[in-house]
Amino acid sequence: MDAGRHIWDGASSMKPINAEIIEVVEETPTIRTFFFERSFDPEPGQFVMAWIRGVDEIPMALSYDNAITVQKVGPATSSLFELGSGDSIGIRGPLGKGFDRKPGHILLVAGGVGAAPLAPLAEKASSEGMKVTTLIGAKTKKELVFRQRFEKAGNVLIATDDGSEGKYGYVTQLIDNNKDYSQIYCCGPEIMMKKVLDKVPPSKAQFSLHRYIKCGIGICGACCLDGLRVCKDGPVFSGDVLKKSEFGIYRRNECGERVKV
Amino acid sequence: MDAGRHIWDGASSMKPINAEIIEVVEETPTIRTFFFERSFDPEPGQFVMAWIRGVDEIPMALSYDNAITVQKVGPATSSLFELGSGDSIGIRGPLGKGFDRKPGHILLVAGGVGAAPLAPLAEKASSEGMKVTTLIGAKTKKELVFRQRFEKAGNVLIATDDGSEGKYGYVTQLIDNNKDYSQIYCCGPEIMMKKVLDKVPPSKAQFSLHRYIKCGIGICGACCLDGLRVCKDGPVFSGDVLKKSEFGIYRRNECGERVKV
Amino acid sequence: MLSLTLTGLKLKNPLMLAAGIMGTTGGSLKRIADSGAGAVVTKSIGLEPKSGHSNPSMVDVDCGYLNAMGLPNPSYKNFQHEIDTAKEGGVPVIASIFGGCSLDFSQISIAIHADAFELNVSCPHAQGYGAEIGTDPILVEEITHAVKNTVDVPVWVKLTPNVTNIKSIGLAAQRGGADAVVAINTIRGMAIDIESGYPILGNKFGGLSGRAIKPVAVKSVYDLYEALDIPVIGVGGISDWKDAIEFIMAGAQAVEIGSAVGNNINIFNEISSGMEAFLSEKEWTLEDIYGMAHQV
Amino acid sequence: MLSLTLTGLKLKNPLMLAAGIMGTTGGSLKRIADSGAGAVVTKSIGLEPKSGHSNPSMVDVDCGYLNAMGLPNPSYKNFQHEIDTAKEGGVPVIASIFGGCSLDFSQISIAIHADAFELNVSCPHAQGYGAEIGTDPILVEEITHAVKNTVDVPVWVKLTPNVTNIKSIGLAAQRGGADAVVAINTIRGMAIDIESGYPILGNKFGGLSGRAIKPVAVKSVYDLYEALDIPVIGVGGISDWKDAIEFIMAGAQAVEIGSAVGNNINIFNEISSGMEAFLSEKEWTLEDIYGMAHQV
Ligand SMILES: Cc1cc2nc3c(=O)[nH]c(=O)nc-3n(C[C@H](O)[C@H](O)[C@H](O)COP(=O)(O)OP(=O)(O)OC[C@H]3O[C@@H](n4cnc5c(N)ncnc54)[C@H](O)[C@@H]3O)c2cc1C
Ligand SMILES: Cc1cc2nc3c(=O)[nH]c(=O)nc-3n(C[C@H](O)[C@H](O)[C@H](O)COP(=O)(O)OP(=O)(O)OC[C@H]3O[C@@H](n4cnc5c(N)ncnc54)[C@H](O)[C@@H]3O)c2cc1C
Ligand SMILES: Cc1cc2nc3c(=O)[nH]c(=O)nc-3n(C[C@H](O)[C@H](O)[C@H](O)COP(=O)(O)O)c2cc1C
Ligand SMILES: Cc1cc2nc3c(=O)[nH]c(=O)nc-3n(C[C@H](O)[C@H](O)[C@H](O)COP(=O)(O)O)c2cc1C
Ligand code: FES
Ligand code: FES
Repeated sequence: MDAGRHIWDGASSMKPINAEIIEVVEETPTIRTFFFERSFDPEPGQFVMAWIRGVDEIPMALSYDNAITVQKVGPATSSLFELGSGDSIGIRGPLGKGFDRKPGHILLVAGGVGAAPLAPLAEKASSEGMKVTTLIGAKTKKELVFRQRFEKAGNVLIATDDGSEGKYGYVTQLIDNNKDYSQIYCCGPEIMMKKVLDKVPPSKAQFSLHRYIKCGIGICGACCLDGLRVCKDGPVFSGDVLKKSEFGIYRRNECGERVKV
Repeated sequence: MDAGRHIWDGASSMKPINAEIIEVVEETPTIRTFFFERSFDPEPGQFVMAWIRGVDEIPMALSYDNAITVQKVGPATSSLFELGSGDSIGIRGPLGKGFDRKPGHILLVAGGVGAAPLAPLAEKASSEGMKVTTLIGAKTKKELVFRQRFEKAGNVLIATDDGSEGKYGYVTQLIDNNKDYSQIYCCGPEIMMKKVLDKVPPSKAQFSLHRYIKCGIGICGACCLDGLRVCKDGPVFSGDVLKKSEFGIYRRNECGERVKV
Repeated sequence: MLSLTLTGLKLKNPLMLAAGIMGTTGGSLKRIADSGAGAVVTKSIGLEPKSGHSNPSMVDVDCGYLNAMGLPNPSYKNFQHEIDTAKEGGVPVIASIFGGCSLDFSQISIAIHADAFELNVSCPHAQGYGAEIGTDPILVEEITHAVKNTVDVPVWVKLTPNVTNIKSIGLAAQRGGADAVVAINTIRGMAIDIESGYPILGNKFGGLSGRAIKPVAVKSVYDLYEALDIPVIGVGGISDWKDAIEFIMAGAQAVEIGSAVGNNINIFNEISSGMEAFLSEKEWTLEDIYGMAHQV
Repeated sequence: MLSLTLTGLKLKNPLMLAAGIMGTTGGSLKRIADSGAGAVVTKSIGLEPKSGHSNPSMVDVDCGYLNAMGLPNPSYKNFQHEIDTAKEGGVPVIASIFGGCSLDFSQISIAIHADAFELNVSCPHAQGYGAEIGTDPILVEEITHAVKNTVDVPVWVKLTPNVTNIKSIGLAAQRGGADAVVAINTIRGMAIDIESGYPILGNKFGGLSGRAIKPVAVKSVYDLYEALDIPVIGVGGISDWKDAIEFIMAGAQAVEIGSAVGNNINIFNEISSGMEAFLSEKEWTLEDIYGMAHQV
């Protein structure tokens, strides 16, 4: 059915692909995973632009080869929550650069829905024979995401803001400075990631960032953090790079204005 | 130096390529061969569009992997004759479909500069172990083209209009109907090719045609012979196909008007 | 399932050969008809035989072609028998015609018998013809009117995208009585040979066609669909069935295919089976998707 | 060997970052300056903070991109420090600005310090801005004049190709006192998602950029070079050194690069070394090839 296409089609053209939802899993009261009928073959940490037709197109980490895990926060995510099996959305991606996997004993630090890109990393790393320790933080017990996936991949420690599970307090408090991890991987609210950055050796840590994304392909500059494009050079950056940047200090809103983090 | 090009470049884009002339050989008083510094890897019978900048772009068979052999007949060919080693022209190609090589004992029938696409065919066929017999026709002895190339490849018979070499008369008169050639290949003035077609089993004969070429890539339709595009479906056609066509009866001028052959 | 009635003409599918593509000889038009086109449009035909611009007259640029053929044609006086031969293909044959003023257009259209006329007021590289008049709404209306008064078959007007506002030209054609508009002709463009500095085309500049122009054509169709009451026929960069669907969703009742025919003479058959498979899978009809982009 | 003086600005090479590409933050502009650009142009800046059109705001089509960003920008009130940061890159920083009338343009240009201004009267998808005024020669002249009266640095006017005659708009800019024109902004276009019928862009249509539009841009530059006395700056589809050479031969004194930066942030260095190698091999200077296509 594709006859007549020229040699330049395919790889170079990246219109949204139609992705049919085959299953929706409720992970927490505010977070759902949407499974699609097709795999996107991502590297852990890569994301897609999810187009809810007629509404908006928003960035989402791939939490499985064929799924995104979404927290309901506003118009686009709410519209997504109205969709179920048989519905479809448009997907551009996978986009950006994922986590750089280093051998050894790795530490994952997940805050809230920040677990989404980390869970496939945990699975991949453990299947490659690496030792994986995960620290999961959430507001409350019910909001813990992917606990079982992390447990299967290794050791898990938990912190909740209300103490309903694990340690009472922030996930950053679980970081054990005496352990010599080969690499630390982190995703969560920027404030939390900044705290992690301040606590660990920056050259050994990688952070998956959130910035306002428009084009998603490194052209428009909307997502820039100093000169770095979150959509293309990231979303994963090394702590070294972030240390000297505006990370944790301010971000840009849709207009490009600086906003305090 | 080509960085930044996308995946679709290369194969699909066919702007004229700059071809520097490295040698000009005078084959006859009116015919010269222009050798280029680059090979075009043609199948025997394929042609190129030769752009003499500021003048015209004209079709020319490739007489070697890296050469065209040109008869001076009008403005474009005359301008070409003013060029020498170090000059360059633009080349699009190789274009079209060349000769379909069949095993066995083959007969080539060359009229005048029609020898151009046949000489590489003779060489290729003989190198592949086929037996090659060539009939060469020309106005006069001095106008015989590529005699030595054909002799190296096999047996050669000659006819000249003025009897200055070989048989006195037309090359068509040399065709020996008793011989059972596996395939007959012919290029020359259309009138002569028509005579050949009338004399041989059409299904065993292939003819390289001349028609007015504009786009050279099968789009504009300027070169059509009935529904066949000489530039894309040809320039080589089987006698079968030509038998039922306007071949030998009329051709089209630059305006698309029918003109008697 | 792809059949339709377009300005009164019955077509087995909405896929037509565009003007100027293998359209000079009856034999080549018939060949395209035989390979699945719903209708064929001839090369644009004028008053007098014309040999066109000097070569190079076409060049393959990234993602498309530039051409400056210069409207070579044998004139309407030598063209009826080509149309008659084309008719043997069993599909409607539309005569594309051009001229310098409404009198030229009437003179040609009165002498030619075809299933419909397509008025080329949009060729971007022919001095005094085509886009030189097609950018002027008054001329477009006048010429359309003149041909409508002359013939009793449908009259389509082919528009140039090289204007500030294509809707105003489409509206002029509609006022003149056009039965449909066709959008778009090529976009003016140019390529230079960096080895020598020469513009590559003999005419120096020409018209861009092929995949490169598809988004521009889709937008033109979309705009014209909103502005006009008469059907819009889409053309520009179609090279597979998805492209054809996209144009119909934008508001084209049918489409024409040009450049992509060069590398794939069987494209009409391929696109129609692709469209059929898609429509069955979606359980949609041609009517369902017509103008769909305006309804969502 | 690639250095030049462009409207009084000294550039180490004729390769500049186009407006709207990584141009919202000082840091990203500096990054491009550090990777070899001769100058950088900022995102177009307006009167008030603007969040732009809703997403999808960019889509990769065959051979190019469609975008409808909708001129998101933090407004001129929040932009000087970005320019100041960009200046650390050591190359001229040109402020692209937009507005709805000449007063807007003056108000912004008076408040901003930059090495030059580029007036965006050509964005094809922002209601009341950009091409909505850039198709009207009277407005273009008036706006140019107003900014020229306000600032004492060079003023460039960026033109839209979505007009019947780009020369008349270029002439209007020249009459208004422009020091140079920049051609071209994007070409209006559209893409539709055939799975749903939805126009893909949040704004429904947008502007086509990238390789697809190169022949159109080259032709615009060629025409403007013939019509104007002021320099022409070329932009549209440049993605390698050959493209840059082609534009300069067409008559561009310098070029801007947009879409191609996305996949190759090092493109400025690569193009300048490619150009240098080509010019040495040919024993040509930049001056030799400037406008060459008009001399052959
Ligand atoms: C690389 C990346 C990966 C992400 N992965 C996930 C994930 O796996 N799961 C998840 O639940 N969320 C993820 N997000 C965040 C998600 O994109 C936002 O929650 C979503 O866009 C909110 O849209 P809304 O319309 O529902 O809310 P709104 O009310 O529009 O916005 C809520 C918040 O989301 C931000 N936002 C809105 N649009 C965008 C946009 N285009 N780009 C970036 N941020 C935006 C707003 O700035 C605001 O802070 C990711 C963001 C990025 C940049
Ligand atoms: C497929 C093909 C292969 C050819 N191979 C050779 C070859 O190997 N050697 C050779 O000497 N000649 C060859 N020719 C013929 C050659 O193209 C013409 O001799 C040449 O175009 C004459 O150009 P001119 O300006 O010198 O003469 P003109 O005075 O312009 O024309 C002389 C004759 O050449 C024809 N001609 C002119 N332009 C074209 C054109 N664009 N396409 C086709 N014919 C044209 C004219 O119709 C006329 O019959 C070939 C032609 C074709 C179609
Ligand atoms: C070689 C060539 C010749 C053309 N000749 C004509 C013509 O004679 N009349 C006309 O109206 N359009 C002519 N066109 C324009 C096409 O009909 C069509 O509008 C344009 O090429 C866009 O469609 P495409 O991208 O499918 O080629 C020509 C196009 C090409 C490529
Ligand atoms: C994402 C994007 C945003 C743009 N924003 C602007 C802008 O703010 N102001 C402007 O004058 N041009 C803008 N343009 C147009 C470019 O500057 C340039 O004229 C056009 O993209 C053609 O060049 P290219 O093919 O190299 O991208 C934008 C283009 C793109 C792709
Ligand atoms: S969102 Fe456009 S560059 Fe990242
Ligand atoms: S010359 Fe154009 S189709 Fe053959």
